[in-house]
Amino acid sequence: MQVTLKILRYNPEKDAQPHYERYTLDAEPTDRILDVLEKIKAYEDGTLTFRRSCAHGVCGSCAMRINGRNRLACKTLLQTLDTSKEITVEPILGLPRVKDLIVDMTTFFDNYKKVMPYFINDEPLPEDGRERLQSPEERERFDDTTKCILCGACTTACPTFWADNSYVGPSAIVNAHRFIFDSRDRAAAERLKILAGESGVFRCRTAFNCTEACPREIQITKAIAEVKRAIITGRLD
Amino acid sequence: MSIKTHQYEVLIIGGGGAGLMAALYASKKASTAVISKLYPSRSHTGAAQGGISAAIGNLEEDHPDWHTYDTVKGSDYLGDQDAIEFMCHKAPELIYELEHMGLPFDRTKEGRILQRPFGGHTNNETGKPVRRACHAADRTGHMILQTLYQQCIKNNVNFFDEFQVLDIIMVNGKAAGVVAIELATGDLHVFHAKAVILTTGGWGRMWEITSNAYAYTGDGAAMVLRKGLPLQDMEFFQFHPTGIYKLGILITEGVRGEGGVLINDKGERFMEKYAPTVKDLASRDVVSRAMYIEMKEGRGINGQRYLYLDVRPETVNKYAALDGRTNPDGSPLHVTGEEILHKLPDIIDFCKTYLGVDPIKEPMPVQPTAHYAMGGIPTNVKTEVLADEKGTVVPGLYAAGENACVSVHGANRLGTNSLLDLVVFGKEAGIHAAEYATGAEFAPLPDDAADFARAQLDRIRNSKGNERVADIVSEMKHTMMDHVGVFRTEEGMQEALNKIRELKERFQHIHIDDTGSVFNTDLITAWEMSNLLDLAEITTASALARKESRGAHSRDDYPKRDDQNWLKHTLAWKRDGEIELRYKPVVITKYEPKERVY
Amino acid sequence: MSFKTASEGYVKYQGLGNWAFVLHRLTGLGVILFLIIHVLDTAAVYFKPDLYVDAVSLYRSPVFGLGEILLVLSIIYHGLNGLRVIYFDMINPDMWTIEINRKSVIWTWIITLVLWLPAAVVMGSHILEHLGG
Amino acid sequence: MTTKRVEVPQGWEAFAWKWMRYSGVLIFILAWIHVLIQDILVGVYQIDTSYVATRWSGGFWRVYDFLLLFFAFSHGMNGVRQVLADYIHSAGGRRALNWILLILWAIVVVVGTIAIFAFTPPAG
Ligand SMILES: Cc1cc2nc3c(=O)[nH]c(=O)nc-3n(C[C@H](O)[C@H](O)[C@H](O)COP(=O)(O)OP(=O)(O)OC[C@H]3O[C@@H](n4cnc5c(N)ncnc54)[C@H](O)[C@@H]3O)c2cc1C
Ligand code: HEM
Ligand code: SF4
Ligand code: F3S
Ligand code: FES
Repeated sequence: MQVTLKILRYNPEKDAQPHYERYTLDAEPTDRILDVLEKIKAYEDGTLTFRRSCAHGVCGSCAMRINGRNRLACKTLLQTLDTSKEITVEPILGLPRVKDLIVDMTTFFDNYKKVMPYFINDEPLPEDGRERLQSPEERERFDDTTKCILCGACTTACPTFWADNSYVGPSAIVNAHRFIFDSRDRAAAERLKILAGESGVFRCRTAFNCTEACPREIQITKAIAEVKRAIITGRLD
Repeated sequence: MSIKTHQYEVLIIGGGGAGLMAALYASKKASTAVISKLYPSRSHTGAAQGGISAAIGNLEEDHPDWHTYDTVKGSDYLGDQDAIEFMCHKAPELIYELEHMGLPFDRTKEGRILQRPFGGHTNNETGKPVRRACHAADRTGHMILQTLYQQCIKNNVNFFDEFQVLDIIMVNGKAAGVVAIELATGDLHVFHAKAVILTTGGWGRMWEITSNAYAYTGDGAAMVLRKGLPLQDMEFFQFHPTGIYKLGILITEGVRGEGGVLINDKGERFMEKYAPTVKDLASRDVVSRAMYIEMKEGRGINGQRYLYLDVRPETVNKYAALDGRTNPDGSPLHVTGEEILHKLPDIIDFCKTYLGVDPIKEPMPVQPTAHYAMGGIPTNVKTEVLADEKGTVVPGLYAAGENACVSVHGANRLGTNSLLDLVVFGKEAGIHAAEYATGAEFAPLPDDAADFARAQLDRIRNSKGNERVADIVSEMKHTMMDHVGVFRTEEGMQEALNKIRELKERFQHIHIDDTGSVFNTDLITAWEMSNLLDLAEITTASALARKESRGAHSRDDYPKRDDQNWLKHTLAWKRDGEIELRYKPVVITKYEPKERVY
Repeated sequence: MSFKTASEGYVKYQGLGNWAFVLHRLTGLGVILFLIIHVLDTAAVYFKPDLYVDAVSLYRSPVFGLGEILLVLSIIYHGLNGLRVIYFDMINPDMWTIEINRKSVIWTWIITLVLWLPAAVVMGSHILEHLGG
Repeated sequence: MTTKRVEVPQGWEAFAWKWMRYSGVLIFILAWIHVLIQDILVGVYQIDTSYVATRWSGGFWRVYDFLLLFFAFSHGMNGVRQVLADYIHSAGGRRALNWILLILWAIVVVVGTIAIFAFTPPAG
């Protein structure tokens, strides 16, 4: 079968403005968008530039806008799209363009670092040197938000973030959630204080683009709502 | 192209599990930077699914000594027993350390770390599978990678993300730094250091069907080879039994750990024939070979080159009853679709996404997939890189993780032992490199430090032939798959070696489209492919020379293990265009080699 | 990043939630703009009665009549969507699933239209009655 | 599972968030009734000074209109603040914005309130 990809190209060393280029080639319905991009790069135009590594949706490299929504190129099969029409492929929105489908992720990671995304518990370890105990229910409480691969699809789908990069964004909140609701962690109050601030959870307008974009199917808007609630009520259940 | 310089006492190349673990420890003592071609969280450690082993015995009796024996046996007696014993005895401590860093392991009712059975891990008294793999659902590697990255952020480790290292700087036989290209700008950077730790991961992209990431191009091993240093046991590359048909995406052994079974076209659970005691949980080389035989004898599904992996609850329960499998409390094992979904969410998601198959309702089509490099940069237990068969240390150069060969995996790695290898030896590397660096001086850098790296890139950039890199690569992958895969023969490997050499020659006449500086992935990919070609040549030459079958190296023409002649490690050099092979003995402490039955 | 980036997303990004949000924002802004004018003109009843009479006659022009119909649409939609968001966000976060979000957005639009159409008919007929004097 | 509790200082944003929601529910009732009567049932063509005079002849509608004015306006102005904060990023710009909106808010509320309570139907 034949597909046509309409790709937003931009080479800072040559182009003043981004522009679309079209590529038509043979493909299988089970091919991923990533396979098609690889084929274009290998056989049609080696200058096409994008990030990828794992090719099966676990490394978070290949988030891009496919037909107007953020997805992972390696998790989007042609058969799930309407291939009778052109397929539009654009870089994720809201971060500075670097080249073609690559954007500068610095702000994204800086925002992530703002929410103390690491385990904190300075209390003495169990005397036998073994694990801290945690019941399966307590473990389950934050399971969903441990799945994040930092792909950025959510944050760059968020209308608040498009307008204002200082909003920490859904991804950072997901990663804060993962620790706030971990029964072993002791720094929930500090994280909540950061998230109650000017760049925190209350910038979320519940647009829900984040949840729809998440390739790991994390219930992001729900997690954000839980964080809001924890701030309002001070309860961590 | 401008050159920028930086100075750190310890440099860590690679931000995967091994690199980050090293960074956590090195940065406690010495100024440290991690240089990684990917954002650390994108490293391939994040793809590891099933678990990390340690004999902590949370569900049943287990001992580090059993773990040691299983690993030795799994390695087909090629693993160095001192290193294996060290790793298996360190394992519990490292698991607890990860837990204390916040790693969200799954839990038992008592709140302890939950464990599952995995291939080759047994109760040494009964020979039955033992629950030794600690896990976080089926994303254990992801959780390890995230946890270590988080701790590095907490400890303010310096990162150079999306900097690709192209060359190691050696001064008077000592490591003195590296040269890297900043992908975003194309600038070359010279990093001056006292100690360099290589943790760049594997090279499974050499084969057509692989579970490995695009980034798995063996950069570290290839750089070491180019410095005139040897690589060890390169002929041993693991094919994992269960990759998704055609795509190679891994279906963790944890599926079989949870009771899944392999089925042929006749609906038989064929592993009973090949490994009567542990059946589907035999070690990987054994299962992959069994699958190849089934397929060769026409019992692939519909005669095709794949088999079924069946984890539907009815199948699991049927065979669990036949095998007399029990829960930890002794009651018969009985699972529901929901429990399977809960334990293997990602696997189920992969199957639905890529195959349109729901594993709870249908069996999954699988075939062996290139997975893990047992060989690599030779090191001792302190992770110091070795320059020869006598064990001479290269001062200041360390290696850990998949790109290193300690050797704890010998001829075949047991599932879950790699993640363990990463954290155990990553930590050792961090400690020893920092210790070395605090006692050493910065060697003065030569003026031409960056020249070799620059020349490599210029050669590719200015090459004006008409060969396409993609064509060469695809021929390499097919050749390696056909002739240096699960089964090997003299003629096949000879043909492969000739082919690889031809491809290397053709590689001199490539051309690339992108001549720019910013994020020139065209250029970088070509450089990476030259690494794969170098390693493919070494792999094939090492394999061709080894005239026996052992672990993952399985020859039709020499079907038996030959301890008399081949109980030894291969070391391969590339000198003046010629491959030189030498051998060194295996360290044997407690366990005398014997025949391997599962 | 900027208003420019944001507006590209508001318009082009494919997602029901996205459009529910954009409409909520536009309607909220529309209503507040009207409200400022409305408070000031009504206050004129007290401060400057002549002005109030002028204002009212201005409102009676058909253009303002249509504007008023849109105003009612805005208040209905903004109010309903606001209640939806309040319920999900404050009271029952479990409702934030893809499925429920999609359905609830569509229902919000349907109910908005169902409530607005009769109102528009009534208001439209008022305009027609008074056309031409 | 025991419920853990933490003390979180309730910042201004948390307050504003709650305010938007509580006031939203209140205005939902007040504004819809208002709109139903004024714009749909009565219609602008019936509305003139004398209509206002009858409406404000008793205390009930005066209080009603005051509440609507106060809540809707506070809700809306905070909404505008939130919207503009998305596009104005400098600390100074945001401070200026807040002041301007606060003053505008005060003027409109004061003017409106005076009108509602001080209005006496014109003689005759
Ligand atoms: C699908 C899959 C499932 C697996 N499941 C399991 C399991 O269940 N249990 C188990 O024990 N093992 C498992 N393994 C094996 C194990 O995950 C890997 O062997 C291990 O993660 C390798 O870790 P590493 O730290 O050596 O390398 P990686 O985590 O891959 O890190 C390599 C790093 O090096 C960097 N790098 C590479 N080249 C360069 C360069 N030139 N310059 C700069 N940086 C560079 C990369 O950016 C990356 O950060 C699995 C492997 C795969 C592929
Ligand atoms: C009818 C009942 C109303 C309800 C239930 C309601 C509800 C809400 C809610 C919940 C929000 C917050 C959205 C968020 O933070 O995600 C909001 C925002 C807003 N409201 Fe209302 N509101 C109502 C009436 C009004 C009125 C009468 C006005 C105008 C005066 C108004 C103007 C605004 C504005 C400007 C915003 C900001 C929009 C944005 O951030 O994009 N609302 N409303
Ligand atoms: S929450 Fe989901 S979309 Fe967002 S960064 Fe994590 S994995 Fe990606
Ligand atoms: S898209 Fe943005 S507005 Fe909230 S619900 Fe998601 S963070
Ligand atoms: S390539 Fe790893 S997520 Fe797509």
